[in-house]
Amino acid sequence: MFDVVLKFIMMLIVIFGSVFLGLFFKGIDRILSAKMQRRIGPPLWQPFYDVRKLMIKESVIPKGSIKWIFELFALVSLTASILILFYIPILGKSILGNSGDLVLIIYLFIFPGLSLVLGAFSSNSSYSNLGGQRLIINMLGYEFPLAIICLTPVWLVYKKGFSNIFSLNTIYEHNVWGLTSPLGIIGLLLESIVVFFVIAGELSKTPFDIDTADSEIAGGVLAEYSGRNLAMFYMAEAVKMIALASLFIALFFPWNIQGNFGIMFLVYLLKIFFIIFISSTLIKTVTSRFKISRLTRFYWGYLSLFAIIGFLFTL
Amino acid sequence: MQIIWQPKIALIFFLLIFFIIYFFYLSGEKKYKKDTFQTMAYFSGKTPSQNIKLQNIYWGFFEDFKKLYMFLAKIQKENSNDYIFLFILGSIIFLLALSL
Amino acid sequence: MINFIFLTVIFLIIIGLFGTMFKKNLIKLAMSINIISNGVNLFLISLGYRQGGIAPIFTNAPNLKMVSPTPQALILTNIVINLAVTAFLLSLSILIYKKEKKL
Amino acid sequence: MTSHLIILIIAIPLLGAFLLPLLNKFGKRIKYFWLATVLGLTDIFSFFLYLLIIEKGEVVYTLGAKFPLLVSPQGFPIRIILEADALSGFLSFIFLSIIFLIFIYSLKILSNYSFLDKFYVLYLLLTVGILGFLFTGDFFTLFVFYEISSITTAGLIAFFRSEECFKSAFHYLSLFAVGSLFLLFGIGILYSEYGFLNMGIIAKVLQFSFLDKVALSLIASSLLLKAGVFPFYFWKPEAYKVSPISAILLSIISSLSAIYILFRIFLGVFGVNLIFGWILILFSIFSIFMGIFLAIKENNIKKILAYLAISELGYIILGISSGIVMLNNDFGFKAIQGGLFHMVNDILDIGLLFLIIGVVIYITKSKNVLEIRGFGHKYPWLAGFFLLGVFAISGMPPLNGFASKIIIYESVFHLSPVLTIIGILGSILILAILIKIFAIIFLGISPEKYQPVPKTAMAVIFVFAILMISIGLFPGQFTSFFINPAAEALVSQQNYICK
Repeated sequence: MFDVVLKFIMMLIVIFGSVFLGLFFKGIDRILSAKMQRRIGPPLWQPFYDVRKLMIKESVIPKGSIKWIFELFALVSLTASILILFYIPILGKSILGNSGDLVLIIYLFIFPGLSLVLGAFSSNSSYSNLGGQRLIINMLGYEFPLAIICLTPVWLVYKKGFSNIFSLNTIYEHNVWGLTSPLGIIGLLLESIVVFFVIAGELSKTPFDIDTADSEIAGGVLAEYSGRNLAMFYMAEAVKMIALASLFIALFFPWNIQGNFGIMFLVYLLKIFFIIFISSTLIKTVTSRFKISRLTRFYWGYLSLFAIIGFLFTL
Repeated sequence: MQIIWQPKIALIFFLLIFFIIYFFYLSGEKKYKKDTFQTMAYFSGKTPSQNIKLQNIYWGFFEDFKKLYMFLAKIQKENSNDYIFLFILGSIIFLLALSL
Repeated sequence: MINFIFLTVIFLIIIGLFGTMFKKNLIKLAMSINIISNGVNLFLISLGYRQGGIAPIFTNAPNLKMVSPTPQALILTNIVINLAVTAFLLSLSILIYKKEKKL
Repeated sequence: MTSHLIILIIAIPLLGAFLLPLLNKFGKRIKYFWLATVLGLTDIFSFFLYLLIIEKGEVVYTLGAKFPLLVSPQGFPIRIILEADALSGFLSFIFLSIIFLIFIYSLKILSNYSFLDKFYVLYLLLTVGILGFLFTGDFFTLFVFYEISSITTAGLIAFFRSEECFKSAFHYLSLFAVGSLFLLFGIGILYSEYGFLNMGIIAKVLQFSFLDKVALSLIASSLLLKAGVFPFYFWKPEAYKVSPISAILLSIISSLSAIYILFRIFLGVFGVNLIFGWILILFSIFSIFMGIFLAIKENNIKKILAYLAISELGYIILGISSGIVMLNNDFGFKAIQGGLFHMVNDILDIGLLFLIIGVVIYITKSKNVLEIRGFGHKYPWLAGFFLLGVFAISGMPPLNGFASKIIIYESVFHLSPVLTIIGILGSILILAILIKIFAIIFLGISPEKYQPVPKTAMAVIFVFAILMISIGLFPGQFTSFFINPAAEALVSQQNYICK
């Protein structure tokens, strides 16, 4: 009985912790990108104010849209992104580690994007329809390099002959960098560069934000969302940032200094900050948006090319 | 410990999280002014017809594979001569591959 | 002598395949399918051939040498099936002709 | 009585098909009652057969012999023999119960068409064709059942009596006439070398000479044509475009039975050879991508689902053939399990989507369904089930598609990681296509007036959804009871060869 209660408390901690962390890092991200463009930027707690304000505002259901799809998928996107965190080993074993593995996580990452697309299509405005189509194209794009990157550590663990190679715990315990030849190290370096672009793509940050392109289709996917539904998507995107960063920490950057729990958590936060800074803040301010037709070519052409080369190096 | 995909645990946790968030979701504002101008979809320019054509929805995706689609459309015309030709071609390829 | 039969079989099948692949007319197509079927039947018949054997009817068979009966059983069913297929093809081409006025 | 189970399962639908026009004279009620008893009875018999096989192992039945279950003294029967082992028993039970459900579904959906008794005669004959594929013990009955199913499918394609249907029926029948003659030619070659027709004996005496390769390639290409996989998939979109919904579902099931007999011949008769396995893996990869590439461009709903059916078959063949290629380590067996499990999931997923599209066509009575229909407003249940089907096909976690795909991915990874990447990419592309269809049909505004959905159709869709969710949530129990004995039966070659 006791461990059920413990698990329940752990679950509560993870839920509210991930939302808090996500919004916190979103605030840092906005401040840093503002500083990089020589403007002051919003206060640190701006995302929390946004969420509170959204919760108070009216949540409008557009006239032609289907009410239950419109609202259900706002909730589903947040729950799916939080559920991912249950399967990722953050500081040791993951909470549900023994009942799910890497393929499950790749599929769980589709849920938030999918519910965004369904919400956009169901809100019956041509801007959100366009945004939804572009988001699907974006999802089709980044899935290919994502699959290659996630499967290289599995291949390395498989080559070393460990058992149940697909579970994230085994990958997390055996540091991926130690398993390969020097050529493999170069390959993994190449792959970690691709990692940052994939994270930027999955969070649809600037070079890949064809779906919420403010200048072209006025808010795109979330054009018709307001009030608490928009708050759900806002938080889902923040949690997804944390989940993605911690997934790639578990796969590619698992080093950690042995200290008590506090220090290890601090190092973990620093690593997340490092990844989010490069993948979303740096790339966002440096590059500009892709044309739609060039996007697939970039994903399936250059990004997956580098990923495959990296993978071949590790063979 | 062998990883076996247990869907029940995933579903239970999914529902638990869903209820906790739904509990938080209820604290948000529910009312909105029905059938007012507020619920009309946002259009900046001339308001087009309510439904836009979703047929060629993956325009961006096609652009890069235009040549491939042209080729595929060309070889697949719907008459039995082409069907039988493709069938014989396929079985010859199969035989050659098998006899390597 | 045997390979002479196999030559005709191959020849028949190639004509049939040529007919199906390049002839637009539906009736010609049905006919060429018939030709292929006859070619395959000829091939099956030639398998059961015995030197100087007689037709495999059991009444006067005990003293004389019979041709092996199994391929003949196969061909009977194949002819019936081919009849059904050609009949169906021709009735379909009639219906198509009724609607489209050209085959 | 239990000894005659196999032949009864094939004979009862045959009898039912021939008596149907007679009974049609007495009125519609009797016809439906007769059909329900025929299909229900065969379904129950197939379940008893499966139980019989589970406890007594393989069943060999020689037609026409005094003691059908005893193998004649020389050790091999001359007559036509039927064989049923755990795999074919399991598949026949699954297929028959789904055929029974489709029959109940099409009670109302097809009720406003004339010549319905002709439809159900072809329906029953196609079931006989499918069962024939599952239970044949020798090559020539395989050829006869191949012919039966291709003629009946051509008849079903031409059912709507429009000019377009006649043309596609003609194309279908001419193609499959040539296909069946190829099959007969291959069988002739095998007969010329070994003098036997039934598979059990040929498997014992077969040496793998060049002539055998020619025979294998002929037989395999005609069966792949029936299955509609990569090199021979071109006929499927046109055939599915015009045929009625229940006929499409039946031809999907007959494609699966063609895949079953292909692997039965490949493993049982020709034994494990790696070239054939690798060719099939290559074909499955191409059919996954070809199906998706052509589906993205298409605008006719039935054609899109036909292409998706092709890419789902690609997954099944990917699982089974890569399992065969690496049979020596234990992951090969897991891959075959994944492939067979995906066979069952695939019928349910694609079936559910076709059922809902059938209801949409029944309500809108329009040929091109892919205009903005706004069905989500007035038919929330249909929209919900369609979404369920979309998630299941693309393998979203809690549903049955994921349960079988994860087995395939993880066991295929040991062969080469490229296959897993292709699999994951394929399912996200399938998801993208189906989201587009869902958005077009169910979301958006349209002046669609409400028509009540037929009760029977809704009940069958509900049963499909329940089956999918329950298999998705309890994959362990389902595999252990059904799939494991079936996979062992496919793999173990010795008891297949005549004892």
